[in-house]
Amino acid sequence: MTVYGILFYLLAAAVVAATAVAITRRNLVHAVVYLIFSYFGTAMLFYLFGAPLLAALEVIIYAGAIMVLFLFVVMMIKVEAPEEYLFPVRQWIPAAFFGAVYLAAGCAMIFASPGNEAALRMLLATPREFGLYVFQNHWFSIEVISLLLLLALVGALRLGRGKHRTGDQV
Amino acid sequence: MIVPFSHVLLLAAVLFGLGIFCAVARRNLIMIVLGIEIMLNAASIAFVGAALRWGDLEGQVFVLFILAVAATEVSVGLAVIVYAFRRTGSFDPGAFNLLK
Amino acid sequence: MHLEPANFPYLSAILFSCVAGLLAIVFIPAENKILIKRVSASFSGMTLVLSLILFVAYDRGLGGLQFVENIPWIPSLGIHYFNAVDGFSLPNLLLTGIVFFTGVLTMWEMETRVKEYHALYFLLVTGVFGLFMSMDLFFIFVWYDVSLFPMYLLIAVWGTTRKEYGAMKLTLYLLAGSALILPAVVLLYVRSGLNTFGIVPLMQAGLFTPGEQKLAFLLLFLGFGILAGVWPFHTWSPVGHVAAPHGVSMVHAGVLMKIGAFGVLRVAIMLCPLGWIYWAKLMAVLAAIGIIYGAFVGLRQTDLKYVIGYSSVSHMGIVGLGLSTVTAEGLNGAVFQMFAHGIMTALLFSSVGYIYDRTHTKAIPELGGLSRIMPVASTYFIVAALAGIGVPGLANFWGELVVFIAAFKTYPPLGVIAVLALAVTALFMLRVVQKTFYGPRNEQFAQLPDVTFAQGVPRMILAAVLLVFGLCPALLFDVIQTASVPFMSGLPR
Amino acid sequence: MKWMIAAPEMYYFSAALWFLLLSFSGKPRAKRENMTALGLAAVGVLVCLASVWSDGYLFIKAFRADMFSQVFKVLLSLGLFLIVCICGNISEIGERRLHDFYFLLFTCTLALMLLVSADHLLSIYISLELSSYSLYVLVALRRDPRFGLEAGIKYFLIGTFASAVMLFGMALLYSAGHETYLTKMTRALAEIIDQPMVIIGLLFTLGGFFFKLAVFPFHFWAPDTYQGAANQVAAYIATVSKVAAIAVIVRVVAFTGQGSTYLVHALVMLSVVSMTVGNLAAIVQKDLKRLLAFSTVAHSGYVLIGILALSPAGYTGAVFYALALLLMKFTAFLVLVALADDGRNIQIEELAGLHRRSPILALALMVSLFSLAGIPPTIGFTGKFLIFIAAIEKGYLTLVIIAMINVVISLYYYLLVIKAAYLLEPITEPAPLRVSYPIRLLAGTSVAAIILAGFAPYWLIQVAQAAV
Amino acid sequence: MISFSAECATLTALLLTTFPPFLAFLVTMVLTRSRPILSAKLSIGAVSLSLACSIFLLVLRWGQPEPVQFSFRLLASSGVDVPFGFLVDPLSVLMLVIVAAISFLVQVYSLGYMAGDPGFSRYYSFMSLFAWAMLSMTVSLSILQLYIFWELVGLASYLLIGFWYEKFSASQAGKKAFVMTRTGDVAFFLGILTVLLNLGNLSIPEMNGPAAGGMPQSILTLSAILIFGGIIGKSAQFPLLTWLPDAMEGPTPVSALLHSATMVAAGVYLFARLFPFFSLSPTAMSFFLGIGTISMLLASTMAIVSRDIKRVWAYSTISQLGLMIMALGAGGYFAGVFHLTTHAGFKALLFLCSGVMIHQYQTNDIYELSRLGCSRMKVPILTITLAAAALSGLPPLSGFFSKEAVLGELAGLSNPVWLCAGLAGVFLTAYYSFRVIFILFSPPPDAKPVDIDAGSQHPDHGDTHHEAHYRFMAVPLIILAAVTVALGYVGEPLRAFLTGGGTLGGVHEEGFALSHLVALGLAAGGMILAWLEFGRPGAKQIGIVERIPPLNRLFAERWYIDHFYRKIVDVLVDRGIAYLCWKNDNKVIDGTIDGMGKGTVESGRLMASLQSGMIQYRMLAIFAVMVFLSLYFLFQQI
Repeated sequence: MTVYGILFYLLAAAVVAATAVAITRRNLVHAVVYLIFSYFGTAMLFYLFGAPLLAALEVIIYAGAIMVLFLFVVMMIKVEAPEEYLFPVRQWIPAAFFGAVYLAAGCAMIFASPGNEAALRMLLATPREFGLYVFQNHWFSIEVISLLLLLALVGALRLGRGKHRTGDQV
Repeated sequence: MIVPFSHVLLLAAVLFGLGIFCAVARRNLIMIVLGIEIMLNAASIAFVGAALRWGDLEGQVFVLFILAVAATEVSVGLAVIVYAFRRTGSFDPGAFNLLK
Repeated sequence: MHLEPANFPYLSAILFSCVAGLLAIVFIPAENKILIKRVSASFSGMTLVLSLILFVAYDRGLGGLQFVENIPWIPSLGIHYFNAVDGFSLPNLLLTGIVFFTGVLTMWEMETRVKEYHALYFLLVTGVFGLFMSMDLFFIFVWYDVSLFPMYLLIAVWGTTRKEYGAMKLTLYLLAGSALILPAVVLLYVRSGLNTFGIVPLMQAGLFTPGEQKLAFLLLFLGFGILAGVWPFHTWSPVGHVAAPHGVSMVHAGVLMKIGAFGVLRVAIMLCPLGWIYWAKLMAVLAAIGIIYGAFVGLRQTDLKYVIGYSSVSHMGIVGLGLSTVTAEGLNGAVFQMFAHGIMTALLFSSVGYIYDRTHTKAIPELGGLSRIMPVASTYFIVAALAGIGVPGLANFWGELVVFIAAFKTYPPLGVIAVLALAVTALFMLRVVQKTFYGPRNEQFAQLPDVTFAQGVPRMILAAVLLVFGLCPALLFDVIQTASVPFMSGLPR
Repeated sequence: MKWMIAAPEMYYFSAALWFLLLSFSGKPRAKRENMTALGLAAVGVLVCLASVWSDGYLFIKAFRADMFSQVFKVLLSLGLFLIVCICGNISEIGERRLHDFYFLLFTCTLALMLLVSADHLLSIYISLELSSYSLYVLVALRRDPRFGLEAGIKYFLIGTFASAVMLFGMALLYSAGHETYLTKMTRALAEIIDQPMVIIGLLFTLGGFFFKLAVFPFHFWAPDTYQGAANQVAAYIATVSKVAAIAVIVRVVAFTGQGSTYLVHALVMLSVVSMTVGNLAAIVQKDLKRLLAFSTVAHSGYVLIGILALSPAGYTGAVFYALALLLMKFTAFLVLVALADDGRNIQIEELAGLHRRSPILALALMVSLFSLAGIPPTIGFTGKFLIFIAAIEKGYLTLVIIAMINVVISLYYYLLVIKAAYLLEPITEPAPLRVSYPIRLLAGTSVAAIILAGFAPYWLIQVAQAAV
Repeated sequence: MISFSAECATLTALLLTTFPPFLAFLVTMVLTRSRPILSAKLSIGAVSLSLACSIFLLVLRWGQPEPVQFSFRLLASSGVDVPFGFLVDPLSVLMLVIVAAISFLVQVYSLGYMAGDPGFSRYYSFMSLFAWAMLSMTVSLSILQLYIFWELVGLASYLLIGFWYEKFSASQAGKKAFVMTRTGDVAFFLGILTVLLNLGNLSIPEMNGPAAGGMPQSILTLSAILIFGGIIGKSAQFPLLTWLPDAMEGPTPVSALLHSATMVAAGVYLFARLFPFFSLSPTAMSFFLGIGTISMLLASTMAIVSRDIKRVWAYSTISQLGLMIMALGAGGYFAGVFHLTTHAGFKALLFLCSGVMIHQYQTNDIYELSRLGCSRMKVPILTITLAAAALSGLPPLSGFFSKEAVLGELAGLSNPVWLCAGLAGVFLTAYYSFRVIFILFSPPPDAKPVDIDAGSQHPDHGDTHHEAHYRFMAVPLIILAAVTVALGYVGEPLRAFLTGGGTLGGVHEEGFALSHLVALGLAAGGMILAWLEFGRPGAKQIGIVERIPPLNRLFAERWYIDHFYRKIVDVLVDRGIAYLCWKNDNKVIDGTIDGMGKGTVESGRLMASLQSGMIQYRMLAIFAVMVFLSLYFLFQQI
C-alpha cells in the first residue's frame, strides 16, 4: 500500500462522504456547497490518476461554473427550504432497497470480472499531449459538441425569455 | 502502483448509486438534476480510472466531453426548472400530474 | 401432383373482377346508389360466370392442379403468386361465386351507406376468392386476413343485434386464430429449408419431421378451426351471424366458415399428414361434440338467426368429422358438405333477411303464421330447413351420408353419436319452421307483401342449386375425387 | 473528394444554420417559413438519395458512411420532409418561434444522421445528446405551457437520467474492453462478452437508445411527451427519431452483442414486456396521441424481436420495420394534425362521424391503424412477417406466438378508434372540416404507399437486405 | 332377343311408373301454384299413367318370379359405392300396383274432398311427391336407395299431415310424425351402415342372397334389429306408435293414403323386402314377432274406447300392421304380404267412407255422426259396413282370407301364445269395428237428422258443386268396395306369383280347421258383443271398458305412452340436455372468453395507472429493472 493508495482511499472516502451529506441536505444551498466539496475531491482523484488538465477543468467547470449556476438559481429563486418534505417514505424506502441491492450486485460483479484486479500504474497525461490527442482524434465530436452548446444556448434563451408572454397567453 | 482497478470502479459505482438515490428520493427538481450530475461525475471517475488502467487517453477525452454535456444539461435543465417554478411556484416534481 | 397451366388466367380474372368492382364502386359518387348496386351486381355476376366456366372447364379426367398461374412475387423469400384449382377448391370457388352474387342481390333493398357497404363487401369476397385459389402459404395468410378485417365494419355498421359486441368478438376471435396460423406457416417455411412458401413443393413427403408436423398441425388446426367453428371455439359464430346484415351473414356462414375448414384441409392436412393422423382422434371428438352440441343448443334458441347459427355449428361439425376420418370418403363428404351447407345456410339467411326486413323482428315467438302471408318466402326457408335436416333430394343429404359412412367406418361410436344428432336437428329445425310459418295467420303482419319474382331470384338460384346437386351429386363428387383419391393414395402411412 | 460522403450532414448543418441566422433577423411568417423548410427538406431528400452509394470513413473513423447509414439517412430526410409537409398550420408553436422550431427540427435531423453513421462511442453519445436536447426544447416549445412544460420536464429528466445510465454503461464497456470503436468492439468483446460487467455495460449503453426507441422500462416519457408536445413535434418523435433509434440499436447490437446469450435473454424479456405493457395500457386511453404513444412502445417490442434474432434476416426485418413505422405512424399523425386545425389534442370520441366529414381522412386513419396492427396487405404486416421469419429461424416460436397474441390485443383498441371514426355519430355536429387539397393528396399517397408496399414489397426488401 | 325386348319394355314401364309423379310434383310446385284445376289434372294424369304402367308391368312379369335389376351410377365417392337402380320382382311389382292404385283413387277422391281448399295445388303437388317417393321406394335396388325414398315418404307425409298448418294440432302432428319416424330411421341408418361395413354391399338381392349368411350371427341380429327400428318408426309399431293417431289431423284422403298403401305400409313392405335377410336371424325374428303382438294388442285396446272415428281406424291400422308383422315374424311371407294387400284395400275404403261423412257433417265424433244421421248416406254407410266386416275378417270378404292365412302361420308356431294373441286380436278387432258401425247405425232417440244437401258445408266451398264432389268421392268408394270383395279370391294365384312355387314362407295346413273355426267364432263373438252393447235397440251404447274408469282412462290415454314421450322431450331434452348445453355455451365458454376480454381491459387500466405516477417513480422503475437485470446476469454467471 503506497502513499498514493492511502491518498486514494482518503479521497474516495471524502468524496463519498461529501456526496452523501450533500444529497441529504434540506437546504439547497448547503447541498450545493457540499457537492462542490465532492467535486474538489474528484478533481484531486483525477490528478492522482494522472489527468491534471481534467482536474483543472473539473474544478473550473463543475465546481466553478455548474455549481455556481446552481447556487445562482437557488439564490435567485428564494425558495423557502422547509416547503420540501425531505425523503418521502414512498420514495426513499424502495430507492434505498434497490440501491442496496444494486451495490451488492455491483460489488459482486466488479470483483467477479477477472480483469479488474489489474493494479493501476502511475501515468501522467500532460495537457499538451492530451490536447493534441483530442484535436487529432476527436475534433468531429468537438464540432458536434459545439453545435450542442449552441443549441443549449438557444434553448435556454427561448425557454427563459418567452415564458412570461407565453404564460400570459394561457 | 496505487490500487486495484476494481476499487476505482467500486467508488464510481457507489457515487452512481448515490446519484440515483438523490435523483429518485428527493422531492425536488433541482435535487434531481443534481443527482444526475452526480451520476455523470461517477461515470467520469470510472472513465478516468479506466484510462489509467489501459494507459491511453480515450477515457479522459470522454470526461472532457462529459463536462461539456453536463454544462449543457444544467443550463437547459435549470432554465426549464426556473420556468416551471415561475408557473407552479414550487420545485415539487409531484406538481406535474396534468398528463395522464 | 399434376400441374396444368392455364391457357387463359381465369383465376386472376376472378380476382381482377372483384378488385375492379371494388375500385369502380369507390369512384362512383355515394349518392348514386342504384348505379352502385348495378355495378356490384354485374361484377359479382361476372365472378359467378367465371367460376361456373371453371367448374365446367375443369378436366375431371386429368385431375390435379389446373388453370395454374405462377408468378414469382418475392423471390428472396420464395413467395409466388401461385394460383391453381384442384378438386378441393373448385367446389368452394363455385360456392363463393354463387353466394357472392346472391348476397349482392339479397341486399338490394338496403339503402344506408350503400357505397361503403358494397366496397367492403367486395373486399371481403376478394379475400375469400384469393384464399380458395391460392397455392402459396404467404398469400393464403394474406387473403385470410383480407377477408377478415372488412367484417368488423360490415357487422358493426350495418348489423342489427348487439352488433358492436358481435363484430368485436368475431374479429378478435378470428384474428386470434390467425395469431396461431402465422407462426405455424413461418415454422413450416423455415423448417422446410427450401426457402419457398409454395404448397406444392412443401407437400413432398418426409420434408418435416413428425414432431414438426404435430406441432404445426395443431397450431394450424386450432387457427383455422376457430374460423370453422370447431366446438369449444364456436361461440363467435352465432353471435356474428346474428349481428351481421343478411348479405354478410350469407357470405359469413356460407363461405367464411368454409375458409376455416378449407384451410385445415389445404394447409394443415396437406402439409402435415403425419400430424393429421396423429391428431385425427382429437378432431373427431371435437367435431362430434360440435354436431350434437350445436343441435341441442339450437333447440333453446328463440332468435331465428341464432338457430341458424347453431345449426351451422352443428353442420360444420359434420365437415370436421369428415376431415377427421383419415379416408378419401371422409374428405369427399367433407368438401361436399362444405358446398352444400354453404348454399343451404345462405338460403336460410337470405330468406330470414327478407322476413326480417318486412317484419323487423327475428324473435320466433313474435313471428308465426307467416306461411299464409308470404307463402313463397316461407317456402324458400322451409326448403333450406329441410336441406338442413338432411332430407334426400337436397344437396346436404349426400354430404352427411358420405361423412357418416366414413365416420362410422373409422370411429363407430362417434359415428353413432353424429347420426343420433340427425333426430335432434330435425326436431329443432321443424320446431322453428312450425313456430315461424305455421299456425293461424298472423294479423300483425297480415298486410306484408310476399316475395316478388325479382326479389325471389337469389333465393331461387340457391334453392335450384340445392336441388340440382341433391339430385345428381355425382356432378360434385367426380370433381372432389380427382383431388381426394390421389392425395390419400400418396399419404405416408 | 472524400468530404462528399458527409454531404447530407453538411447540407442539413447549413440548413439549420440558415434558420438560426433567420431567427436573428426579422419576424417569421408561417407560410413563408414553411415553404422554405419544405424546399430545404425536399432538396435534403434529393441530397441523401444522391449520396446513397457513398461509402467510407471520415474524422479518423469516427464517422462511417455505408449502405446502412445512407439508407437510413434517406429515411430520416424523408421523414423530415413529411413532417414539414404537415407543419403548414402549426398553431401550437407560436409564430414568433418558427425559426427556432425549424432550426431545432433540422438540427435534430442532422444529429440523428450523425448518430446513424457515428462509429465511435463518444460520437454516438454526443450525437444522441444533440438530438435529445433539440427534442427537449422542441417539446417545451408548445404554446400551451401547461402541456409543453410538463412534457418538457418529464422528457428532459428521464432523458438525462437515461443518458447518464448510458454513459456509465459506456464507462463499464470501456473499462472492461478497452475499445471505443464499434467496428472493433466485436473482436474486443468476443472473449469477455459473457462477463456480467460487460453485459451490464452493454445493457446500460443500450439503455440510452432504448430511451429513444421507448422500450420498457425507458418508455415512461413517451405517453406524456406525445400528449404534451405539439402534434407535429409528437409526429416527429414518433417517426424520425424512432427510425434513427432502430438504426443505432441494430448497429450497436450487431457489432457488440454477437454470441451473447444473456443479452438475448434480456432483450427477449424487454421486448415481451414492452409489447405487453404498451398494448395493455393503450386499451384504456382516451387521447389519441397517448394511445399512439403506447402503441409505439408495443412496436418497439416487435422491433426488438427482429434485432434479438442477431441474424441478417432479423436486421433486414428491423430496417424494413423502421420504414413501416415511419409510414404508418406518419399517416396516423397526418390525420390527427388535419383534424386538430387549432393544434389541440384529439380525443378519440372527437373522431365521431369522420367518415362523413372527410372520407379520405377516415380511410387513411383506418389503413394506418390496420397497418399498425399488422393486418395484410399493409406494410405493417410485411414488416412483422420478416421479423417473425427471422425469429423463428432462430427458434423463438413462443416469442412469436406471444407477439401475435399482442397483435390481437392491439387490434382491439385500434378497432375502437376505427369504430369511433366509422360508427359513432357526433352528439353536436362539429364545424365542417376543411381538409386542404395537398393534405388530401398526401393522405391518399400515404394510403397507397402503405398498401402497395405491403402487397408488393419486393424491392423495398431488396433495399433493406442491401443495407444490412 | 326376346328377353332383351322384355327388359327394355320393363325398364320403360318402370321409368314411366316412377317419374311422372315427380315431374308433376315439380311442375305443380313451381309453375302452376296459382292454377289448382290444372295442377290436379297434371297430378292425376301422372299417377294414372303410373297406374297403367304398373298394371302393364304386373301383366308383363306375371309368372316370372326371378328378379330383374337395372342399375345406374348416381353417387361417385371412393369407397362408398351405392348401386342405384330398379329391382323388379313379384313383390315390388305387386306393391307398385297397390301404391299406384290407391294413390290414383285417393287423388280422384280428393277432387271432391279438397275442392276449393286454398292450398289445392299445393296439396296435389305433395300428393305427387308422395306417390313418386313411394313408387320409387318400392322398386329401389339397394337398401340405401330405399332409405332415401323412405325418407322422402316421411317428408311427404310430414307435409301432408301438416297440410292445414293454421291448425296448431296439425303442424304439431306433422312434426311429431316426422321426428318419431326419424328416430326410427336413425336406427335404420345405423343398421344400413352395419350391413355396409360387414357385407360391403347394400344391394337388396345381395343381402337376401347367400352372401349375408356369411355374416356372424350377432352382427346379423344387430343389423336386423337396427333396420327393424326403421320399420317400427314407419309402421308405428310398439314404442313409436303414438304419431299415427295424431296424423289424423291431416285431410282424410291423406290419412287413407297414409294408412293403406304408402306411409305405414312402407314398413311392412321393407320387412317383406328383406324377409330372407331377417329370417337368417331367429332371435331377431322372434323379437319382431313380439313387437308385432304388443302393438297389435295395445292398439286394439286403444281403439275400443276412442270416440273419434278416424282414430278408431288409425288404431286398427296399427293393430293390423302388428298382425302383418307377426305373420312375417312367424315366417309367413305370403301371409304378411297378402294381408298387406287386402288391408290396403279395405282400410282405404274405411277412411274414404269416414271422409265422406266427416266432410258432410264436419265432425269426427261417432256419436255426433250418428246423431246427425249419417246412416242415411247410402253409399258410404254400406261400403263402410262392408269394409268393417272385412277388417274384422268375416267371410267372404278379402280380410277373411288374409287373416286366415296369418292365423295359419301363427298356428304353425311351436309356442301357442302367439296364436292366442292373434285370436285375441281378431276378437278385439271385430268388437271395435262393429262398435263403430252399430253406433253409426243406431242413432240415439233424440237424434235430429240433418238433410244431406242442407248439411253444413266444408268451410271453403259452397253447395253448388256439392253433388259433383259427392260423385267424385262416391266412385272410388264403389271401386274399392268391389276390390275388397274380390281380392280375397286371388289369394292362391298371388301366392304362386309371390313365392314363385313355395320357396318362401311355407304354409302350415295342419291346425287349419281348428284355428280358423276359433277365429271365426271369436270374430262373431266380438260382433255380437258390440251388438249387445251398442247395436240392439235401447242399448246404452256404453262398452264394458267404459264401465271400468281406470281401464278406460288407460286406454283412452293410449297407455300413457304419449305422456312418456312428452316428458322425455320436455324434461330430458328441452329442460335437460339442451338447457345445460345452452347455459354452458353462455356461461362457461362465452363467459371464459368475455372474462378474458374483461381481464385484459382491467390489466390495461392497471398498466395505464402506472403511467400517471410522478417522474421519480419512473426513474425508480428504470433503476429497478436495471438492478433486476444485473441480478439476473449475475445468477446466470454463478
